Amino acid sequence: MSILLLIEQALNGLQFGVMLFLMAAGLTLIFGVMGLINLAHGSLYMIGAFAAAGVSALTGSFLLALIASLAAAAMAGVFIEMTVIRRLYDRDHLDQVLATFALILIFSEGTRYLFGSFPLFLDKPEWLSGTVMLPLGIEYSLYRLTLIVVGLAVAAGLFWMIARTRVGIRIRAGENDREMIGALGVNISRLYTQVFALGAALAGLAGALIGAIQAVQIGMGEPVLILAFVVIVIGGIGSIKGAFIGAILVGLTDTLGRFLLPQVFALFMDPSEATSVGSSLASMSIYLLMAGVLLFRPKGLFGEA
Amino acid sequence: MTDPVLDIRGVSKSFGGLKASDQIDLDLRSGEIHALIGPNGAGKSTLIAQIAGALAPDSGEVRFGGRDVTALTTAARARLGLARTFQISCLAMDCTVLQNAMLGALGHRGDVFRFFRPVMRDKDLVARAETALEQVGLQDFRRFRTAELSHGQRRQLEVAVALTLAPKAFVMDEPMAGLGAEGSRQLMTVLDRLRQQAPILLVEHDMDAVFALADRISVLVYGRIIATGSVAEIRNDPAVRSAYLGDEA
Amino acid sequence: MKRETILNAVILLALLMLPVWALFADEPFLITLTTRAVILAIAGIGLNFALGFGGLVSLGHAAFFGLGGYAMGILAYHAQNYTPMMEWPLLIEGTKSMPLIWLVAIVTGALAALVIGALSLRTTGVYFIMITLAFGQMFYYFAISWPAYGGEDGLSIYVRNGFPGLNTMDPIQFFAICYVLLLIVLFGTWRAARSPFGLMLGAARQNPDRVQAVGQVPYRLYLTAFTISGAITGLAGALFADLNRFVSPAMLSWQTSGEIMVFVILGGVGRVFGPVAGAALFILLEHSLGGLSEFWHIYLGAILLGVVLFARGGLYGLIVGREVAHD
Amino acid sequence: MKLKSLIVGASLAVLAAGSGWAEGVKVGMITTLSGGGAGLGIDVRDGFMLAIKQSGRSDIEVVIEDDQRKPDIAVQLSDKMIQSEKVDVLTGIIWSNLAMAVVPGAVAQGKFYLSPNAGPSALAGKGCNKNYFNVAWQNDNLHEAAGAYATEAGYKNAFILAPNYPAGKDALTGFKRFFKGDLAGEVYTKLGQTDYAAEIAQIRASGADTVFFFLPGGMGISFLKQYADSGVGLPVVGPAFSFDQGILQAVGDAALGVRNTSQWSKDIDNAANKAFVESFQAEYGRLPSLYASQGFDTANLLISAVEKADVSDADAFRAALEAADFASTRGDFKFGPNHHPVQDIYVREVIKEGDVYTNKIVATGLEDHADAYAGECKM
Repeated sequence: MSILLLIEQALNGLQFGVMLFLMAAGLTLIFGVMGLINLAHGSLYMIGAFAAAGVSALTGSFLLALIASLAAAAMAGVFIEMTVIRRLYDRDHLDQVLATFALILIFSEGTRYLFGSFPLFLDKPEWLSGTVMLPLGIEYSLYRLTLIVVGLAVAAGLFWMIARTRVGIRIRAGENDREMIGALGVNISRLYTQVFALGAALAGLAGALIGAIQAVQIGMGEPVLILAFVVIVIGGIGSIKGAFIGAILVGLTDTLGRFLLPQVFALFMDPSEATSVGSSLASMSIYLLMAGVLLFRPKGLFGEA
Repeated sequence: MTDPVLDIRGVSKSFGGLKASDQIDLDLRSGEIHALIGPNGAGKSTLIAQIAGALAPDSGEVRFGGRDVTALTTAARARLGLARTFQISCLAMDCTVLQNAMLGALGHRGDVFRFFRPVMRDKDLVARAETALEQVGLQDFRRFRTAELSHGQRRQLEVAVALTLAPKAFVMDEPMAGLGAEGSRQLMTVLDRLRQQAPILLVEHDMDAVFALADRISVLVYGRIIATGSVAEIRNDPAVRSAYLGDEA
Repeated sequence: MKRETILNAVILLALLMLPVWALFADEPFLITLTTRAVILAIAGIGLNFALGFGGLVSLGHAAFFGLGGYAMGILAYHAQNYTPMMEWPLLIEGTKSMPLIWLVAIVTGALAALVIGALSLRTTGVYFIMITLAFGQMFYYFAISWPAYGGEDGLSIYVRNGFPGLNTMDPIQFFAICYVLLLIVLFGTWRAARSPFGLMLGAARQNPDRVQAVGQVPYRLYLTAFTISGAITGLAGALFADLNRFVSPAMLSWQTSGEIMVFVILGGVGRVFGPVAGAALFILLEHSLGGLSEFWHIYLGAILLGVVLFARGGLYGLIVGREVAHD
Repeated sequence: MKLKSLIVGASLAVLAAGSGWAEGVKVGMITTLSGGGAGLGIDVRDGFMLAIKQSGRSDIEVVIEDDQRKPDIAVQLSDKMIQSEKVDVLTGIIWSNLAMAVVPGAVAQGKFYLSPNAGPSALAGKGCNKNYFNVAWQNDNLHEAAGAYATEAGYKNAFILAPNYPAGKDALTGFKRFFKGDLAGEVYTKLGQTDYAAEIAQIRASGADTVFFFLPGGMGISFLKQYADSGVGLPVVGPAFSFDQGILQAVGDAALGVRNTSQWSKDIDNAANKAFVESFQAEYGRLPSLYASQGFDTANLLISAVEKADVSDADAFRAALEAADFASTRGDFKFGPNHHPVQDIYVREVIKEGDVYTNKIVATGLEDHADAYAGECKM
């Protein structure tokens, strides 16, 4: 194993991590501000990917597809916030889990009703295809590199928005003290809808970006959803910074685990057996990471103790 | 004079730069009601939390019944006989009044991990709970759901639960808060009798109640005890007058 | 109080009469379907012990359900192939005897719940939900990739395990076994809910500070409840595997956890009989909606959403109302 | 909307068949019609029902139920079909794990089972049964053909990957059984994995000269898109599952030129196949897939047996099935001693016909190929 391969794998982990962050940021914001645990976040990711695939098929433009994904997911977000989610804010987590579980069923089968049972086609644009040469002679996919850059840019934008803008101040106020934002004369229910739409749009964007290099199909959201939950729990629920660190940690652990664990086992086992055992352990690695973090920090890395 | 039941020695606790408790010495002797007063933000709740075991002090020790309990949990202190009532009613709201009282009796008796015998048929527990309810005058409400009780009745129930623990000392955090005149009067009668059973450390805002009930008063301001003494001594203490009663007088 | 008792009786009677009628009407599948409802009800009762009585929202109960299933699968697999499970340090043989399998499933479920609970109960709220989910996922992926017992293909047991004096392959006899077990579990749970432990656990759910103030430790109460919950769910898993004569990692998936939770909610959280009503209702819905349309999950989702939003307390809450006092 | 009319069509066919039913045969079809993977079940069902409809027989009644891809639901449905619907023949299951849950119990109760897709090794070897017929393939077959093709094409150093579950392990074992070169790497991925960056980086670094993969469903789509994007560019070989009609359109250009192995292709030159492809397109408005052809063949096998024998005479009916006297879309078709197909397996290449991605046959991978487990089967 060369050091270059290790660096390339670390880049892959980073790319996976920043995309997870787009999902996790919305989840953690929604939890931080509204105290809501939203299982249907994965469905918004799926909606983003399907909208992008649909618009891309019609217009052939990837940028339009991305805009469509943002718009469709945000609209779906606003719609469910105003019809369903809003009624759940003052409920306990159990009700929230169940209601949003129900939303998953509705969204998944509804999408299947509209788009059929077969996966859809969505491809990255011509101008983002191919590979680039990075320093040290690493040949790396241009699209994945773009994902890293876009992901980091969105993360930076989000941090800036929360630290500097008026909406950001309200969001932070909402996290600390719900009565206070009411006292500040902020229209709480509008703020909540906005935050939800923002989270939904981020999930939709992630769905479209990832959809270009993965299968756009029913049920694509749930595996990502579970990973995103692992991310925000590791980072500390409600903390954007935690979500970012958690996402990178999970991305690296998963990618490097898949890569390194079989090789570690191969040192003292038959190769075929080692691949099998190593990859079994790798598929559990992020859950082990999460359990480990929670045992030492029951509120996550950046959660309020 | 006998050893104090509860003895707080040099307890300090800071949050960041804020000294919530600053070298606090306080004791509670048998047969007395010792009132702890002070303006909002003086650190009363922090002190109560440290006495009850919900917060660990940075330094100093809490002694109870002649033994150092600083390292013990809330539950362990409760089992030793330190009964606490809460500032905001802390009851199982979906249970009946009787069941809440039985919780105390059961917790005190200790045989919680029994899964088969219906608890309501446990005559001993029911009797203990009913005695306590009678003491606070809630015997007619035993079958009510706790959530249906009035604010004042919940305060009384808090005291009743504390009673079932057969405590050696009470720590009561603003039991009169939010009670009307009638409610306060009722509860005062109860507390007045109670001090014979076990001494009470009473944190209270209601000055009339404090002056009527307390044998001794300590005044807490900015995390420090600025005075301790009888009702008369405190009324006339110039430091107290300026720091605390000043704005009332 | 009265109405709840009547509803309990109606549900139990309906669950009993349906298969009996089916026996005479020669509709054996109806018996199988009812048996399924009965077994899922036991799983729901298991979860309800933690969720309803202890307020512990576990999204990882599929782990105990699946472990119970695998306890049955592995024991029967070895008995079926005449291979010992373990030869060293002590010889352990497989078995086809139901009571023995149940015992193993209960113990396995309890032990797993004890360990998972001991770790997970250090956290609360959403963290607890998620860490239980994570433990469930670990078991799931382990089962899929562990080749010894079939991995994702699962294990098929060709003949249902035996119970002394009964022919378990006969649907009505197997139903009788499950129904009696349901009654036992219900009775045990009903007593436990009214026991000293039940009282203290209920208080710990509503107000942990109160429990500490009376000298008890909530953590121990929660852990005990979680362990009992795991044991009951494990038993249900063994029965479920026996009903299907098959066990696979699907039993361990997080959707299974979600479904068990749905039974509890449909019926009514914290009601002893709630999960029984919920499981029966779920099977009924699955069966009637499934025939309605290929997209029946939409309707299921809508109904579930309706229950959560507008009918808090589930079926029991709807019919019985909010009466609680039970002395 | 399109789907809906299609369902109506299918149920009409059922009704039409049911009305005249006298002493015919009742078939229970358990297949995946909802949730992820529904596309495969729908294809099998449509292929099957097309054959029934074309036969014009009124003595075959088909009951169709959705297993949601859940083993316990599949078992429940099979109980229902056997106990309540009293079917004679079961069919339809797509996935090996569901087949393992249903088949042993069903055949133990004396029912016939015709598998239109899954062929787990346990049912081909020690667990074979006289009432179990596989009309598709034993799971290893296509992978074996891929191995044989890779050897023939002169590849010396293959990188192979599959998900970490039994079918994935069978796939790699099957490939290795017929591949004579070396392995540059062998990787098991997580079932349902969506990101393959780590694996692709390993492929790039491995020095392999070809890549074999078995990643069914969405996993294959994801892998191919990412592989094409990575610029690794080594030739890829795989079984037909990731290159089939249903999902090729979702993969797009990334699949072009890939060699894949299949026992069926829409350009197999025989009358039955031509008629099938044409009529399927006419009926459902899309090109048939591998799965549709398997459903179609399964139904025709059944019809051929019904024509010869009465299902109540199990031995005669079984003999009629064994004869496999029907015009298969694959050309020659016969059963081996373990009731699994002995058939040619082709190598196809992904091409673009106008706007549609599809396959054409470029070689024959293995001729008259049987499976490796037949010897273990004692019927």
